Amino acid sequence: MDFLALYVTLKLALVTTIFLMVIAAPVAYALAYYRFAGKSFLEALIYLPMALPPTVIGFYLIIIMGPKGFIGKTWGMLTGGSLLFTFVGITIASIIYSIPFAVQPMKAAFSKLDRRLLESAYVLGLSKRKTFFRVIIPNSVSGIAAAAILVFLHSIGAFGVLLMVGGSIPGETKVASIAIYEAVEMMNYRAAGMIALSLIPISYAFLLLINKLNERNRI
Amino acid sequence: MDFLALYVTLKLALVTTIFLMVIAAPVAYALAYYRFAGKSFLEALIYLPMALPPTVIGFYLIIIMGPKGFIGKTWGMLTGGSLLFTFVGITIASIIYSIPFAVQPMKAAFSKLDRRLLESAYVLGLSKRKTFFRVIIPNSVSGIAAAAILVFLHSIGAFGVLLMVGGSIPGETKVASIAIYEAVEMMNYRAAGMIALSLIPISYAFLLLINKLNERNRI
Amino acid sequence: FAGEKISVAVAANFISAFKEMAPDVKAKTKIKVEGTFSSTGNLYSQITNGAPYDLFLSADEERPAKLNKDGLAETPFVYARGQVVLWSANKDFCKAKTWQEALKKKPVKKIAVTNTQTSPYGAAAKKALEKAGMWDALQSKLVNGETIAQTFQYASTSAVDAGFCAMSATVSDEGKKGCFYVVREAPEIIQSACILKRTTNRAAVQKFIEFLNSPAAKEIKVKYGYR
Amino acid sequence: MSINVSFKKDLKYFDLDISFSCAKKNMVVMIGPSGGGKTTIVRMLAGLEKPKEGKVVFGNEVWFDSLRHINVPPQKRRLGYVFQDYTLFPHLNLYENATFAAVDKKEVDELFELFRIGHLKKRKPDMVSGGERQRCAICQALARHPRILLLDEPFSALDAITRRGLREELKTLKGKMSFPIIYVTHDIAEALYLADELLPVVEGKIDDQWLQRMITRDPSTEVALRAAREPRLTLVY
Amino acid sequence: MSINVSFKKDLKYFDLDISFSCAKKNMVVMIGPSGGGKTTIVRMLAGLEKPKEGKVVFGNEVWFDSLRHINVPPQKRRLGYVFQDYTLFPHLNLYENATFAAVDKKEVDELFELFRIGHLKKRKPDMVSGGERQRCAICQALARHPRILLLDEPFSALDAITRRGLREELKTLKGKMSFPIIYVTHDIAEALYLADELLPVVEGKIDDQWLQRMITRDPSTEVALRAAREPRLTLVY
Ligand SMILES: Nc1ncnc2c1ncn2[C@@H]1O[C@H](COP(=O)(O)OP(=O)(O)OP(=O)(O)O)[C@@H](O)[C@H]1O
Ligand SMILES: Nc1ncnc2c1ncn2[C@@H]1O[C@H](COP(=O)(O)OP(=O)(O)OP(=O)(O)O)[C@@H](O)[C@H]1O
Ligand SMILES: [Mg+2]
Ligand SMILES: [Mg+2]
Repeated sequence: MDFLALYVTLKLALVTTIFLMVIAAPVAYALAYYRFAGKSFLEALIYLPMALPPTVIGFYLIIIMGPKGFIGKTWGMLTGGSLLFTFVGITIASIIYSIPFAVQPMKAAFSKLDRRLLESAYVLGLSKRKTFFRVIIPNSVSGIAAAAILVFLHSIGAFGVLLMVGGSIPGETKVASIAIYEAVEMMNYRAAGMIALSLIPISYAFLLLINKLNERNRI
Repeated sequence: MDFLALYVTLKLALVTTIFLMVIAAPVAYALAYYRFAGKSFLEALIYLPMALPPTVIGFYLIIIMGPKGFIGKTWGMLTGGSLLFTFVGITIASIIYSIPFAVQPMKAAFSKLDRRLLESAYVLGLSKRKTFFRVIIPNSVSGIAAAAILVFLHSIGAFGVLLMVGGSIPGETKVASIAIYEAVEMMNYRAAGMIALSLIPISYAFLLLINKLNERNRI
Repeated sequence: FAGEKISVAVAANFISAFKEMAPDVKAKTKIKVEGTFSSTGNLYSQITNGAPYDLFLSADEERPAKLNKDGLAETPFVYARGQVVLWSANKDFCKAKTWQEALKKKPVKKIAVTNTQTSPYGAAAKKALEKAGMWDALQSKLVNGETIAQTFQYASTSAVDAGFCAMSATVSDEGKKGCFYVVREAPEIIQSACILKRTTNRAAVQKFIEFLNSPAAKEIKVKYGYR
Repeated sequence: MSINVSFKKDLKYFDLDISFSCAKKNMVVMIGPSGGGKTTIVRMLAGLEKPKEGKVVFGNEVWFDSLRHINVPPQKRRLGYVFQDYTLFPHLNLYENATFAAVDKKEVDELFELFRIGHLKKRKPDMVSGGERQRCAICQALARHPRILLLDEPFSALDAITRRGLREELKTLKGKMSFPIIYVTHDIAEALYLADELLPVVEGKIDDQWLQRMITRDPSTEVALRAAREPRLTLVY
Repeated sequence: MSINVSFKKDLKYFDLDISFSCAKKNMVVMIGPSGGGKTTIVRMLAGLEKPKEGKVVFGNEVWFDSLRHINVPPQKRRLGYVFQDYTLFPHLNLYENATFAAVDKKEVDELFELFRIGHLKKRKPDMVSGGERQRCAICQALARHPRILLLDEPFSALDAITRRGLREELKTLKGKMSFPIIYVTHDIAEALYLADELLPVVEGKIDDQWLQRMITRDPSTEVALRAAREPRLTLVY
């Protein structure tokens, strides 16, 4: 059993989820409350990672994260290291890959909110930023929970993209889904089944946790 | 340019979205409103397709949809045909693969609904079933739109699963993402890029459509 | 025989060659040859679950042999031999005399190899590196591509400095932009094929196999880097 | 049909314990301090909340009986209920709201004229004033031909004149209908004008003294008593 | 600080056109038929809705001026506003709601006692009665030390006794505070008791005749006038 791969998987999924919650919230807010030129276009762009096959995303990510690509070059200048084939690299890839799952449910929750709550907050003197943190976020818990569940699970299942950007390096970028893939390719179906099975309790535990948090905040 | 593959992709994504909306709504309703033994477990099971790598899902789907598998056998008895490598087969695979994306946002929307609306409907004599169609559904439009967007785009990007269950039979099971895969395998990156690019307007058009519908029903 | 059709499961690395052969076969024998392309492992599981293919062109020897042993396929035969090369997008890389020397140069930081357990190309590359006594020393520089096409992608996008690719990659448009060494120390990759017993059109399949062994087919194979 | 009610329920700061009955064509008006349990009583009558103990009998139908474990769901009680916060369906316009469970759509047109919101039919609830919403909620409840009507402060958001007008309409309506009406209000004049029976609810119990104090303390109540042209006041407890 | 207001806005069935002013320590009470535009006026004052034309000057601050394109956002106006439907934040309990924007938390404790909801601090808004919610909303508005107070039917869900009590408290409070209060009510007695100036709003305009008719038509109003111990009524128009 490839425990190292399971550990990397879990770490990746958690880090991705936490980062994406922070990144996606303001984006979802802008999409839910503002009208601006090119908004639908921006939205389509954000959702694009879903519609493209992982191989395509992976291919473009290799290019931009590679030593000649924009992100890769910047990273190289800052740290002197390479981004591809590292844990940081697959984390960035996984974040980009899962953006739509974070943004879409949050946007739905935000835009469903009772306008009067916002008006009340404004009258009480709260700036838009404070209203966001003190009113919108706590009243959108179920949408945020939905986003967290989708992102976490999707990061666990992510495979094609990570395979390309990560290079399957044990302990660093070799996640469980890659281990499963390799087992299948080697016709070792029992091993594949075992790793797949071990993902179930992980996913299940996370799901229970989120549901508990969600219920406590249910309004 | 492989127009046939684009056509199959679009058809698959639409059929999947429509079927999944119908299947997922009652499931999301049960998850949002009822408490029953094993509920978290059922929920985890429903979300499982996200957490597993597509190859694993594809592998198990081949087994159960094959001539010796449960679904495959039943289908064979009913129609005399085989399910694998047919459009119906990849549709079933795509539905199973996208279930979580349909259920999760709908559940979030349903459970966010003002309880007083339901009480009002009950007092007005509406059965639970009628309340579902006449009150819950129309007041959860944005959540349903979120689900439709996620499912549609995810079906377009689906790849690993379809490759395994569908083979790549032109006009039947060869979708755009598989065409991209083949182009990449042949190291023909330009062709791959072209097909990927052509997916953007399709996704964009669908997104605009859903946003329009959503806005018209915005409450 | 007008309007006859056979279905062939083709390992992903052979797509280009296969696609060029199909129209020739059609012209000569009126048989329509339809290909389904995927990884060898994937095709294998499809076949064991009753996929309706007539012929399987594998990327290795192992899986056709296994199908034969399990009674699903006839005796396998070799239809192509591949060769490992060391390819780089950077033409300066090939200025050294041998591939071993090129790899030892300073600026080389990352080298792509295909998964040595799942891919015969990876296994062959490993053998060559072992023969050269470099396998252990290079461990920290190695990056695993999952398929031979992906290894080439790493190299062609300069994500790695060089990669152990298939000869067939060097003849593609992308491949011509770089340079390569033929890695003679790596054993030939033997790709074998087998007729699946479920076929209902054995005569047509036989005709296609005859073509596969003909000089015309040989020419195409060479063009795409096979022997 | 008349209704017989007896309820017990433990609330956090007091225990509710109340029983009363209302004959057909009659109106029981509940009045009492804020937080005294009026809304809770009405919700239990509607079947939206479950009493700890008690019994509700409507005609010869048993709606609730804690001993026999009977609890008819709200759908089957066929009652009209105007919520204190007059919930309308936000996705429907006022007319669609009122016809939502209507027996006869033509009646809704008449009701809308009666309640002076005919010109607002096409508006969504969030585009009209509080009083207009409230009147629509009453039309919605009446249009479904209820067998009993529960009104929880239905005119709280209305000005005195409109309120007086609608109060008259309600009285006329009551004459035409033949069902019991349970009415919650804070307006003592209104209570005295409309009530066949007055039910002062204080901390979950019927409290006659509270009502007496209320009447003697507030001089305008005396006038209200005079003003109510048919002062047929019966106190029940 | 005093406030000077003049507004024009096109509503669907009539055009709103109104101007009035309110000195510091004074209370302007708006009264009028349902749907007449009272809530709309208050919302425009709060900066939640934009008038078509007009001007709002508070002290020497210009809050709104259609000609000079000035429109100070609600956040900067520092006013206390109790909404007609008394919106509280559903994720917070009553105490957290009231201290949400409070200057001094200790004051909130006092306010809760004054408004008799001290025992409900820990409850979420959906676990208390309508009147209790309403009182909490008033505490919330007062606790932030507003420079002007807008109350849109703040006591509509309260019984007469509680209402009379709070009315007195409000009057005492008014004596202590030194800001203008704009008050919307449907209760003519309350209006007469509290108002320094009465503003009858009918179909978007000030309508004196409506008020006269109202007073002569309703006999209880006369008594209410008597009952209001300090009848300092000034009609403004
Ligand atoms: N959902 C609830 N859960 C628990 N307690 C509640 C709930 N709703 C109200 N209460 C409490 O029960 C008591 C009675 O409330 P109820 O709403 O019945 O009063 P009411 O007489 O209708 O008051 P009002 O005139 O203010 O509307 C109050 O003490 C209130 O705080
Ligand atoms: N959001 C809105 N959009 C358009 N029109 C509205 C909106 N809200 C209210 N109206 C209309 O504007 C007019 C004035 O409404 P407003 O809410 O100001 O009345 P009000 O005097 O407060 O009535 P009430 O006493 O019933 O609360 C009414 O005709 C109403 O239908
Ligand atoms: Mg109440
Ligand atoms: Mg109003």
